[in-house]
Amino acid sequence: MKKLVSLFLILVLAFFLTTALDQGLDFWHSPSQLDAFRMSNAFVQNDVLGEGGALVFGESKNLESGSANIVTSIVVDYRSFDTLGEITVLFLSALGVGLLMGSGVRTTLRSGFILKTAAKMVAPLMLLTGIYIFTHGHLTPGGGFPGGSMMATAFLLHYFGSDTVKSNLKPLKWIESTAGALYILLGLAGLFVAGSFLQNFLPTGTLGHLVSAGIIPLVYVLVGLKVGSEVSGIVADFSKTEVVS
Amino acid sequence: MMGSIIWLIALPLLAAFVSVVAQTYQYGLLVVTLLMNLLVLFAAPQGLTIIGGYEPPFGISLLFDQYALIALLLIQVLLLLIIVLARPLAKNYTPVILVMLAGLNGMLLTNDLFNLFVMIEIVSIAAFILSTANGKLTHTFHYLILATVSGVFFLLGTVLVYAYTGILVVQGLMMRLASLPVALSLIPMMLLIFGMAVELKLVPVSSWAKNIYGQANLLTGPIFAAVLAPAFGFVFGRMMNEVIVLHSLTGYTLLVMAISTFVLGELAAYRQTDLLKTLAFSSIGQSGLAVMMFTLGAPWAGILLLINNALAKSILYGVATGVTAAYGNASMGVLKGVFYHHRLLGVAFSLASLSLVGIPLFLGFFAKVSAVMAIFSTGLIWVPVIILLTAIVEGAYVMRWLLQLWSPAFEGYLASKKELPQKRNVFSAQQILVVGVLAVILFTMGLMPQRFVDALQKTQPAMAQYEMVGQGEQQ
Amino acid sequence: MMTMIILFMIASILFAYVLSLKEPKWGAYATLIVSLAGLVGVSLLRGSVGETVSFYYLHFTVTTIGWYFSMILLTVYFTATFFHPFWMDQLIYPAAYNALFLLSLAGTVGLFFAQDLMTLFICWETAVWSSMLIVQQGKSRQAAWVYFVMSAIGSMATLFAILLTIFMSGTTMITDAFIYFMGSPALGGLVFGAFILSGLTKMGIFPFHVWLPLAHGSAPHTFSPVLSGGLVKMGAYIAYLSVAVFPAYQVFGDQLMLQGVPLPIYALMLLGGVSIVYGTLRAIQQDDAKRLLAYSSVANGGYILIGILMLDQMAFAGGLMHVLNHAVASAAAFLAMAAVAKRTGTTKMSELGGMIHRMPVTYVVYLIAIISMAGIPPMGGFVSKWLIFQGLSHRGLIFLATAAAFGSIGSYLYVFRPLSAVFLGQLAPKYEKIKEADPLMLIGMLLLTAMSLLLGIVPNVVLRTIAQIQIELGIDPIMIKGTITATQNGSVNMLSVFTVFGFGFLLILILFLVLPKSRRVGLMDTYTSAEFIHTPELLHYGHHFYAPFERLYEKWPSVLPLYQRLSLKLKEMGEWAETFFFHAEPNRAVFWMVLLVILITVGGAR
Amino acid sequence: MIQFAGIALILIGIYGLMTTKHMIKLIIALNVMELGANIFIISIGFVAHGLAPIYTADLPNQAFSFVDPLPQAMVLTAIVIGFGVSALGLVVAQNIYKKHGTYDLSEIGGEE
Repeated sequence: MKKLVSLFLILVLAFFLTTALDQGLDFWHSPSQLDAFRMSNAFVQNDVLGEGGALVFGESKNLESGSANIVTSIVVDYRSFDTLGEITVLFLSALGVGLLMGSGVRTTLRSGFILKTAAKMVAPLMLLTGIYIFTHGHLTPGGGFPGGSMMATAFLLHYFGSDTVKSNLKPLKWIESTAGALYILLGLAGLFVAGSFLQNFLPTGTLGHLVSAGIIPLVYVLVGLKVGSEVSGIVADFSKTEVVS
Repeated sequence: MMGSIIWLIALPLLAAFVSVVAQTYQYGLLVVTLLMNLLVLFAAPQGLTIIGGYEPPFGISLLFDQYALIALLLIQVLLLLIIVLARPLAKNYTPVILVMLAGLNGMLLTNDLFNLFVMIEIVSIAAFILSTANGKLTHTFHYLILATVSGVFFLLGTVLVYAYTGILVVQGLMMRLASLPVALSLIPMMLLIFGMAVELKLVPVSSWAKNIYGQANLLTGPIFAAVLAPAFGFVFGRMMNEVIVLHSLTGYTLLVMAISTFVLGELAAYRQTDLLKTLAFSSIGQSGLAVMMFTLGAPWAGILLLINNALAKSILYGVATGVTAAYGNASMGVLKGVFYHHRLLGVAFSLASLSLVGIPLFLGFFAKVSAVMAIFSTGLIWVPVIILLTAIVEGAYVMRWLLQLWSPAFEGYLASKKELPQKRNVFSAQQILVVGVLAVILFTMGLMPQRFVDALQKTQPAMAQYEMVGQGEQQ
Repeated sequence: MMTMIILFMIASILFAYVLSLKEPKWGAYATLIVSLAGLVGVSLLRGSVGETVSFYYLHFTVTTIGWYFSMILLTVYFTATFFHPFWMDQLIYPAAYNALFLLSLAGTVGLFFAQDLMTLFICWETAVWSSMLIVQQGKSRQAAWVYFVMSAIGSMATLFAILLTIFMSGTTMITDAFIYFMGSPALGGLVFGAFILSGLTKMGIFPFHVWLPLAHGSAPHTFSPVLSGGLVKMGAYIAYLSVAVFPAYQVFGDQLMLQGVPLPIYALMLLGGVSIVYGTLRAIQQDDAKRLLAYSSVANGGYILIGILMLDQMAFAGGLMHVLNHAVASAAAFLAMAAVAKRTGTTKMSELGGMIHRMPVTYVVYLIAIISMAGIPPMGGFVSKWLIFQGLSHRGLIFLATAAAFGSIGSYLYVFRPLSAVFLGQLAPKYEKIKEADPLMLIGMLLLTAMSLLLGIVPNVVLRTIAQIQIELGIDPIMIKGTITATQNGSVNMLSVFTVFGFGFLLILILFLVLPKSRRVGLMDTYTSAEFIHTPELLHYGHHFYAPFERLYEKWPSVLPLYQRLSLKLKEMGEWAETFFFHAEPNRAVFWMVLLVILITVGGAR
Repeated sequence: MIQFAGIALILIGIYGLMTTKHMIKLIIALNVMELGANIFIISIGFVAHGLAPIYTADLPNQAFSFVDPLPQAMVLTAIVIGFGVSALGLVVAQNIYKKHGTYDLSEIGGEE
């Protein structure tokens, strides 16, 4: 009965919600161009401050954000404050998991031969890929979050695959803490050097080069490290007690 | 530089990240951070602070005006006093409280809708974690599910606002939204309202508050009722002033939700026999009243109500949870006559209850009067009738508790025949001092409404013009 | 002068509190001195009518009526303080009692001198909550709670009226603000009804009387006189404001007129009449002397309300004078009961008897008080009731006059009961050893007795002030000339009445002294055919005093159950709300949210 | 068109939230709802024949039409927040399970 009522309500909602939203978003005809009134236009053109001219990959220099990946330039430069909030959420949830799992007993999962061997071989590669992804976050798809998660996976593979590495997660905490603090300090450096918090105060170089985009790569490295250590911490905390299901 | 308002967010976050590894100094770090924040609040100039070097429509900025100042001041002071009050408990949750502080400050300062969403989520998650301190995880889970659902609603609303207007900046967003056709702005506005409804404890979705507030301890009770509740109230006030365009449909729905929250919350509080539960429902009701004020375009009355409620509830919850912890139970039978042993706490509790009910000579009275006066100017004469009728119910249950808590004597007998609970140790001298300071603050504010009113009235120019229910349709 | 009084009050409240913390008795004496000082200070204000003073956000002004009322209140408070030193050991929180006592005093005095509506309400509520916290220190928490809730019903209605008035008229000054409603009868009717409600609840007008017996009956014995003689009179002041300052007769000018009284006011008067009848009938039934006196306060509140609402030459003067007469008489009666309770520990009439042998002065105090209360010449109560009656019959308000007459006669029944049950008859053995009340208490009581007598002999002292109030209001003043009080129907010279009664009394006294004395028989001096008497009280003739009437009350309707049912209903609604909206289950909350979302989307698609 | 997928997922999630009492399923429903929201957000920035907003050697300047990058940035944040909440929710559920031995909220009843 409850399910039927719910289903009915959902169907009603589906009908009316789609109709209501369809009026403004036009589900059937996507626009062929970015709407002119959206502020993203300025982001795409790297022209928020109104100084830039034409933008050419590999040639334009000293753009305001200087990242070839526009999503990255939004995430780490234009709206870097959101990202700070985002890693704070992650930090918080790692804290919460740690607090709630604090009383648990850490159990070592018994790992088989395949896991052990594969972990030894694959984990370094994954780690490397992760690092690659977040260092190239301003040029290619990806960035700190996927890179960090990848690192975390590598760490976990290593963690599960080896009997010798035991429960010492202290370094993770240190990395997490230091990376977070450095992010804020970087932001504060922007405040002192360039006048506003989290401002990109380093020269942004040439669009498309690895060493470009000012603090963006630095921030992404920090984010990557932080996310990596936090996600590892969360999953490691989860494995503290045996989950019976 | 040093006086930039950004420190209010950067400092707690930095402290939080550091505190994870410096566990011995955690608590000191928290206190120092709060003190520094207070300094920053007084040093920072008012105005727009940009982040990342990009001007408002594009970058994120912080809006620090009189309104934000009041909210921030209230929250820093209360949080400082609460962590001193609940020191042993606060020690375990220091990083969480620090992050929550950053989130609260960010939530009240931010001038960007999406950033607001992020900050709300930070505060919500911190609140989930803090609520586990009650030791009742099913309630935390309940809260978590509801808050997250509403978070998703808020996110969708934000995104739709972006889709329709192309910007996310809070200040002045209302102008853009009001120029949209009703059919377009209705859904995002509805989503934004429901996105805040859970944290505001509005009626159909306030069920979580019953247990989270009703089984609180010395740390969570005051923090939820006196820090988180007013913070979300203030954010809602900002949203009502700058973002949300009310159509008659959303407006009346919101109004009905707010009124029913107030009425049903107080009615449910009336029947409780558990002190903490009573206070929980009272918090729900009061939140409804504040929301009603913001909805009816009387932010000024809403602010007063929020401040009064925050101060009163910090004392009420501080004393109630302390006494409950000491005597083992919050029921009327156990706590009868308990203030016979704890007179100072009793006096503070009485002051707070009288102010909460809105009895003259206390701050709550001026809050109630300004609320009713504000509603008169909207022309809805029946709303004050509801408010005042409900105020009778509210006064009735608060007074019942007050009388029971003070009087150890048997019913029908004079004082000489009394049954006293055995005296237990509730608070240390330092904690009593904190409660006393809170009571003095509340009392002084009530004594000098004039000056207080003058200070608050400066908030008026900074706020946009009042928007009435149904305003959105006039365009 | 006023500023000094206000500052003095605030300082003395703190002083009394601190002093009582040190030693409750000193604090009690402090309240005595402070209230005396307040009495003297306010009496000096008589000459400075029109003087205004602003104290922070409170604004006060001296008016004749305010002066009159606050003198009454201060007298009652002052005489009650004579009892304080002896009761400190019976209180849980003596320091709080003393401080709150003075705070409620300050609140009431402030109320009468309030110049603007906000000050009025603030002082009102201050007096209410401080007195509520005092009542709590008596026998019953429930009583204090009922007192607060009933007061809250009235105050919230009044607050609504006050705020609406301020909002509509744009001014807070009482005299200016109410004039606004001359032009808008509909709104004026609403404001009038809401404003006077607090007066009705405070005076204990039917159906708001439920708190009186409870609160009066279980308040600390020293505070019951203040409640009945003092705080209840605040309601009279509100009634005065809402009919004399609020242009009620003009606002209701186009309503149906009944003998020159507009229907809404007439309805209120009828409520007053019901209160007289109801209060009288219920008072007859009571066993507890304090509850009995409380019901008599209900009845007398009816007289006062009717008198004030008439707003004419005679009944209005009578109503205002009855405020004073009843305050003095009722305070004296309650104080006498307190003195008895101090010695015996009870106020139940069935447990007492024969107190005249041990406490003769208290007996005289009580006797004079009830004579005044019942309106028998030559005491003050007679003059005021007579004036009210004159006014009613002159207007031709026959129902109300009947009710008033009924109340007068009924009051003989109820005031006589405590007299005979408590003071007359045989003394119970356990009270053989008790002594007369302490001299300090006697001073307080005798002051009131003297006032009652004086008011009866020379009522014109007071009526002169009332005449001035009437002149200020622009109505014909009561006619007074020397010792003659005149109305359109006739005149009375209370001095000659007193002389006649005095001669009569002397005659009876002589007869009493000359004629042979009757033999005194002890209570236990009786034949019980070998039965041992366990409960001597049963032998006292005060036991089951009105047994024949008791049957009449068996099916008597009571109002209290209605309120209890209302409270229960509220709790049921709370429970209902809790199950529906506050049920701890995520699914349900999400369901509600979805329902509302559907509501809005469907409404928007329309 | 892709909006439909988002809305459908949101509604499926809500349906789950309205019907199930199993804590893990509730979290899954929440995740489905969040996923739907994320898809919906991405769809806001959709441009017909639009490309990923990254300048590369093949796409050297802004002549090409990119999709809106801002929703993508927002989704990034939303995903991480969703992850954080889910982790917390799961750990809470697990702790409840440890205490009560069941994941079903109706079996636990009102924990007073």
